[in-house]
Amino acid sequence: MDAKERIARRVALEVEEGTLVNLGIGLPSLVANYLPEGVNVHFQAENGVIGLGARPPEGMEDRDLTDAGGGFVTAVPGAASIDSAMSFGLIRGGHLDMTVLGGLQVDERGYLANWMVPGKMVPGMGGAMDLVAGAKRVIVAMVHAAKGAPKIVPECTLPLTAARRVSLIVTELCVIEPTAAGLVLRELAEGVSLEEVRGLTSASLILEGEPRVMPLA
Amino acid sequence: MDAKERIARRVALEVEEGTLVNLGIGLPSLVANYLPEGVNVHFQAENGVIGLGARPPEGMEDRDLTDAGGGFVTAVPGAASIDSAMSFGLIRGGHLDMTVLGGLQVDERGYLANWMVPGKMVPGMGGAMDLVAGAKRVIVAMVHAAKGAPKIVPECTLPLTAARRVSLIVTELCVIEPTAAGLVLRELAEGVSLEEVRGLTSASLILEGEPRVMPLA
Amino acid sequence: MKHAITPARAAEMIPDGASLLIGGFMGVGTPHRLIDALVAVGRRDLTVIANDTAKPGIGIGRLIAAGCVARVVASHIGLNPETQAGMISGAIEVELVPQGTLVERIRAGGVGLGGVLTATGVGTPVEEGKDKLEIDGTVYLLERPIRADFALIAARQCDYVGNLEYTLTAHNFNPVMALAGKTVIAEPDHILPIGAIPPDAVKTPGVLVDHILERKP
Amino acid sequence: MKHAITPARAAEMIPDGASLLIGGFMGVGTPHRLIDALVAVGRRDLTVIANDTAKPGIGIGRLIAAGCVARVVASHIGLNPETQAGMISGAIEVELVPQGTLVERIRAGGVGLGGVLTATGVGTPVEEGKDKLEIDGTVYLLERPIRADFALIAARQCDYVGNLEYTLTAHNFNPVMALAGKTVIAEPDHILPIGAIPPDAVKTPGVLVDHILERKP
Repeated sequence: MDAKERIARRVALEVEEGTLVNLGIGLPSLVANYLPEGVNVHFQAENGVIGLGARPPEGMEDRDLTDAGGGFVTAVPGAASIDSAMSFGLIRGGHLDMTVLGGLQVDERGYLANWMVPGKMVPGMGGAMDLVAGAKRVIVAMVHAAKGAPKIVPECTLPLTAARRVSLIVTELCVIEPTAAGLVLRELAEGVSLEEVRGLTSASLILEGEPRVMPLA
Repeated sequence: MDAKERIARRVALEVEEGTLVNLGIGLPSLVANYLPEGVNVHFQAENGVIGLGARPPEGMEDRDLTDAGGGFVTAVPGAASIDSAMSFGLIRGGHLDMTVLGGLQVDERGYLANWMVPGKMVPGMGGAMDLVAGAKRVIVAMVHAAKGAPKIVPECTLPLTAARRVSLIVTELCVIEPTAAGLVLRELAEGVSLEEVRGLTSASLILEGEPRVMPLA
Repeated sequence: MKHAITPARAAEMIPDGASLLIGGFMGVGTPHRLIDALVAVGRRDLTVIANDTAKPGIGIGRLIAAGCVARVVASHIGLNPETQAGMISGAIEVELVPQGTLVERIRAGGVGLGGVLTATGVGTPVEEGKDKLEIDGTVYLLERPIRADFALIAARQCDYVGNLEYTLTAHNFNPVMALAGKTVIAEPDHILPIGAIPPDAVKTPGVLVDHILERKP
Repeated sequence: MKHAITPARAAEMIPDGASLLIGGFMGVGTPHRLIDALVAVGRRDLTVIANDTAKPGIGIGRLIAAGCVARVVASHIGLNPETQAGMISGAIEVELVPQGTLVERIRAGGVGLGGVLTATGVGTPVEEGKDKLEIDGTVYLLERPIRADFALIAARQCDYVGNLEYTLTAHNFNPVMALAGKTVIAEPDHILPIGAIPPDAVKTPGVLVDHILERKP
C-alpha cells in the first residue's frame, strides 16, 4: 500500500454518518474511495454542489458539472446545486462538518500553511482560507516529509492559511492531534517507530501513553 | 376627483418605461391604476415578487401570493419570486428605480418621517427605512395637511425614516421638489393658489419662476 | 435520510425560553402547524425573531395571544394590536429592526460574518447605541448577526434528504432563516422521494435541515 | 422586453480600461462567446474580477493570453502559468482574495452593504493593510465591496424579460455578479418566451439584466 492510500484510508475512518464533508483536490479527494461500508456522507464541491458523486460513465460527462479541480463528476440523487455565496456561507457559517486538505507545513500551534511558497509558487488560496477558518473539523492529510525535510515544524515559515488550530494531522507514518499543549502523537503506522517519526519531524511531539497502531479500516 | 386620486394620477406620470418600482401600501398603491397607456413597469412587492399584478379573479386567490399588505395579488407573465435577502438587496443596492411612500412629515431638508408617532403609534418601520435609504428616486405621496395641520414643516419633529433628501413630494395641492437650497414649488393643482398652499405649509417654499399647472395625465 | 416527526414531537424539542427564528410575512410562508403545537403545549418565555407578528388569530399572532412570547425582534408589529399592547404594558420586549437589516443580520449569523454594515437607519432612532463606521465617505451602522436556538421553516415541499423548495411570496425569510438556527425544523406541505426535486430547484440544501415535520394532513 | 445582441455588439459596448466581473469557475459557467468577442476586437487594459483565470486557451485564459488584461482580482491563478508569469513580470497586477471573501465582497457591492466582516484571512498575509475589528470577542477583517463597470454572466437560459436560470456547478459566481455590474450582459445558451421560466425557477430577476446575448449558435 503506498503512502497516499494509507493516508486516505486512515482519514476515511474520521468521516461520520450524515455529515457534510469537503475534500480538497489531490490526495484528500482519494478519501472518498475508502469510506466504510454504509456510511452516508454529503460531499460538497465548493464550486457548486452538495452531493458530489463519482466520475460519470464514459460519454455522459456534462460540461456544467465538475468538481473544484475542474474534473467531470456526477451528482448523487438528492444533490443540491449551490452558488458560491451559499457554498462559502455553508463553509464560513459553521455548517461544514469536516474538511480534508493537503499541507505544506503544520506547526506546534496546529497552524497550517498550504497555499504559497513566497518567490516560487503563488497559486492563490482559492477556498482554502475559508475552509480552514470555517469548517468544524480540519484534517490535514499529507505525506509526512518533503524528500526528507520535515513539514511538521516548530513554527510555520511559510505564510499561514489561517490562525486556527487544525483538528488532526494524518500522514503515512502517524496521526497527530494538535492540542492547546502542543502536538500529541496518537498513532503510529504499523512497523513505524517513534524514532523514525521524530527523525522526520522538527516539531516537538507529546506522548500521552503509548501511541496505538494506526488503523486502516 | 378626490385628493387621493389626484395624487395617484400625478405620481403615475413619474413612472418610466422598463423601471423597477415599489409602491407602498395605502395611497401609493393606487398609482398602479393610472399608469400611462403602454408603459411597461416591473412592480416589486418587497415581501417576495417582481412582477406584481392586479387582484386575482374571484376564487383564484393563492395563499402564497400576496402583496406587502397581505392582500391577494397576481404575478404577471415573466414575474420572478425573490426571497427577502434578494428583495432588500435590490432595494439597498440601488437597483430599485423608484419607490412611492406615504408621509407623516417632510421638512425643508427633504427628510421624511413616516413610521412612528412617539407615545401613540409604534407599528415598526417595516421596509420603509431601507426603501428611503436605498431607492434611486423616493416620491412622497400624501395629503397636503392633516386636518389643517401642516405636514410640510421646517424640520421634522417626528423620528426620521432616513437622513436622505427625497426626490419629490406630491400632494393634492401641489408638487414640491426638495433641493440643496430647500423646497422648490414646481406645480400647483388647477384652481389652487399659492396663498392656499402657503397657508397649509409651515416650511418655506422657494419659487423658481411661475409654478406650472399640475398635470394629471 | 430523515424521518418525519409530528408537530407535538417538534414542540417537545423546543423548551421554554428558547429563541426561535420563524419564517413568514403576515402569515404567508409561516409554519402554522408548528406554531399551533407550541401554543398547545403552552410554551412560555419564547423569543420570536420574525418579520412581523401577523394579526391576532393568524400565525405568530397565535403565539402572542397565547402568552408564549416574552421577546420579539421584528420589522413590523402594526397590524397586531396585541403585540403593541404587550410592548406598551411591558409584557413583551420588542426590538424593531428595519426589514432589510433584519434579513441581513440573520444571514450574517447564518453564513459566519461578524456583522452587517448598512446605511439604513443612519440618522434615525435605529442608530442609537450602535457603532457607526465611515467607509470611503459613507456612514454605516454596524448591525450584529442574529442566530437562534431553532429555525422554524415553512416550505412548499421537501424530499427525504430535507432539500426544500418554496413558492412565490412564501419564500420571504425562510431560506435565510434556514441558515441561522442551531436546530432547523422544516414544515413542508408535501414530502417527495429523493430525486423528485432536481438539484437546481433546491433552495435550502437538506444538510441544513435537522427535522422534517410530517406532511400536511 | 429585451432584444438579443451579437457578441460583437456587446464587445463594442465595453471600452478599453473597463472593469469586468466574469462568471465561471475554471471555465465552467463562463461566458465564452463574450470573451472571444473581446479577444477578437483586441481590448486592452481590462480589469478582470473572477474566481480564477482558468487555463491557457480556456475561458478567461484566452483574455490573458491575448494581452487584454492589466489587472486580475481572483482567488486562484495556479492552473494558469501565463497569469502567474504576468504577475511575476509585472505585466499583470494580481490581487489574490480568498474565494469566500471574494464572493461576499461582490455581493456587498451588489446589495449596497458597506463591507464584509470575515474572520477568513486573519493572521495571514491577506490581512495586510486592512482594518481589523473585534466584535464580541472575535477579530474580523473589514473587506471592501466590489462593483464593476460590467458583469458578464453565463446562464443556461433566459426569457425575453432577462430572467436567468443556471444549472449545477455552472451557477458559481454568476448569480452574485449579476447584482454588482453597472451594466449586466447575460450570455444564455437558450432564450425562451415570457412565461416559459416559472417565477420560482428564476435565480436572477430580469430587471438586473441590461443586455441579452443572442442564443448559442
